[in-house]
Amino acid sequence: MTIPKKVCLQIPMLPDMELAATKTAEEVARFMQFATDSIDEIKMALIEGIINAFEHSKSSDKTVYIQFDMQDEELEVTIQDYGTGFDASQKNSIQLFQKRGYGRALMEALMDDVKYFTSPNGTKVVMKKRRH
Amino acid sequence: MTIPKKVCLQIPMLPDMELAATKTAEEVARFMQFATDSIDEIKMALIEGIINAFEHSKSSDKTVYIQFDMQDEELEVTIQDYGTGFDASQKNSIQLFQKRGYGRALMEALMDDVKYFTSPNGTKVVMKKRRH
Amino acid sequence: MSDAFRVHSRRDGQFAVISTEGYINNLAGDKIVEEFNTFVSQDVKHFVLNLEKTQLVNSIGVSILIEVIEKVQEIGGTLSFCRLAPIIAKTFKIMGLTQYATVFETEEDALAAK
Amino acid sequence: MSDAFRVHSRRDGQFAVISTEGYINNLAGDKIVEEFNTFVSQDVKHFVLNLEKTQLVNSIGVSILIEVIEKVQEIGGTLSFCRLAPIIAKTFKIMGLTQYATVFETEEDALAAK
Ligand SMILES: Nc1ncnc2c1ncn2[C@@H]1O[C@H](COP(=O)(O)OP(=O)(O)O)[C@@H](O)[C@H]1O
Ligand SMILES: Nc1ncnc2c1ncn2[C@@H]1O[C@H](COP(=O)(O)OP(=O)(O)O)[C@@H](O)[C@H]1O
Repeated sequence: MTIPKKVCLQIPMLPDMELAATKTAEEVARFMQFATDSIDEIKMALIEGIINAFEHSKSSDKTVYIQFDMQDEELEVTIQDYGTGFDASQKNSIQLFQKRGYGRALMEALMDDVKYFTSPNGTKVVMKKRRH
Repeated sequence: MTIPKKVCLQIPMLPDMELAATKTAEEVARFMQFATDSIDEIKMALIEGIINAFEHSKSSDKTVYIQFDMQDEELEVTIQDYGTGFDASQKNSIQLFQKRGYGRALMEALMDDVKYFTSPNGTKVVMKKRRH
Repeated sequence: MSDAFRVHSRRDGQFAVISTEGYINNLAGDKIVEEFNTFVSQDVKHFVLNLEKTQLVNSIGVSILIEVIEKVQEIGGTLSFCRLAPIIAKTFKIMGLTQYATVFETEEDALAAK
Repeated sequence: MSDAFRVHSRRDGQFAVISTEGYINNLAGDKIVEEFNTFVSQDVKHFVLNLEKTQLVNSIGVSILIEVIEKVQEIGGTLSFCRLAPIIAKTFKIMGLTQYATVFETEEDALAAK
């Protein structure tokens, strides 16, 4: 069997646990020889995906499941919760001085591709970043 | 449901992936307010447990499964592989100038408790470190 | 967690300089607001936020900074940022902060501006 | 990974000072041996290993250092360590290295020893 180029991480919904995930992301992205700026963008997008699950998912297992797939030219980051889901088709565009609702826009701006898979059984965000 | 104080990490058996795990360990131990020296001891013991699985387990899924259980007064670290196991009762004592065989002795010296559960279906090391 | 947040501040002429250290999340954002409010109650209107020692932010923390910018505008003051890590500068740009707050390279530059 | 390993070295009188940077695993251990062998072929017998920029090691890397100590003893030389992080000092002690190699606080101390 070939070696699966995949790192999985499960974190509890506790304050600042998203920082543990950014450390893992950093090591994985460095392993893939991403540039520093790209690594920081991945970390920021990851934070947003995770705090959305923390804040909005209402999951009963209080856990976020993160997966890093190291592909040849890109890193795929999956953030999964088993919460209640939401209507992902309703997207904000950023308004001046809006109070909240920047998370998804940030993820989309910082990553090369962001897809939502959400149902009443939970939400999965799949984000990709190319190494360039 | 209460929040599970548990972080799980799966890493592929690739060179230096143990460093990704030390980063996670560091965040978890810091979250639990361990002292710096204790954090470093946990990281070193973790490295030894992981490279043993890398080197010796002959696991076919080429993956190491790590769990951090944040208990009130101690951190429990579990390192699991689904390899071929070994006879854990045969323990080295450290000889002068021996070439290899320091891993288990190091884990035992650096952690407060180390237990092996090993069978032909794999090996699980459960290590505990008290916060003091 | 690793980045236990801290905030320091000082007066410099008409300015209050607020410097952060660590991850800016919601709690950190609230601490910045507290610091800001103390200066406002002392009639300070011009603010410099030095983020040199902050490597990471989240959008909740930054949205609190947006509220600070709003308040500054209400009192007819100014707020500028300095020493932004590239990812933070990019985040501020995406979130629109740079339309209402000037970003300077250094604290000196920010204090020299009128 | 994050800690891409590097090794630097220089002659200082009768000593060769080998300085490491990054995680000492098996590959890093081999690089140290290479460096060491080059000096031995130049008849150097006294070595100082400065580990100031190494935060982490593993037992495979350290067991390669044990081989280096053995070779030094064979040629009637000395090897000492300096600038050990507490966890590395502890690891060396557990693995018995400190019985055959002196540990100094600083490089200067190591070089001053006879
Ligand atoms: N994992 C999730 N589970 C449930 N709802 C979510 C999740 N992620 C995002 N949402 C929904 O999408 C909305 C927009 O998210 P976002 O753009 O990140 O802004 P904000 O989190 O500031 O509201 C959230 O308010 C929430 O209703
Ligand atoms: N996860 C594991 N799977 C299979 N065998 C193991 C595992 N961990 C340890 N062992 C066995 O225990 C022995 C002693 O391990 P250790 O003390 O770490 O020394 P070393 O790894 O240098 O041989 C190994 O040589 C190996 O045979």
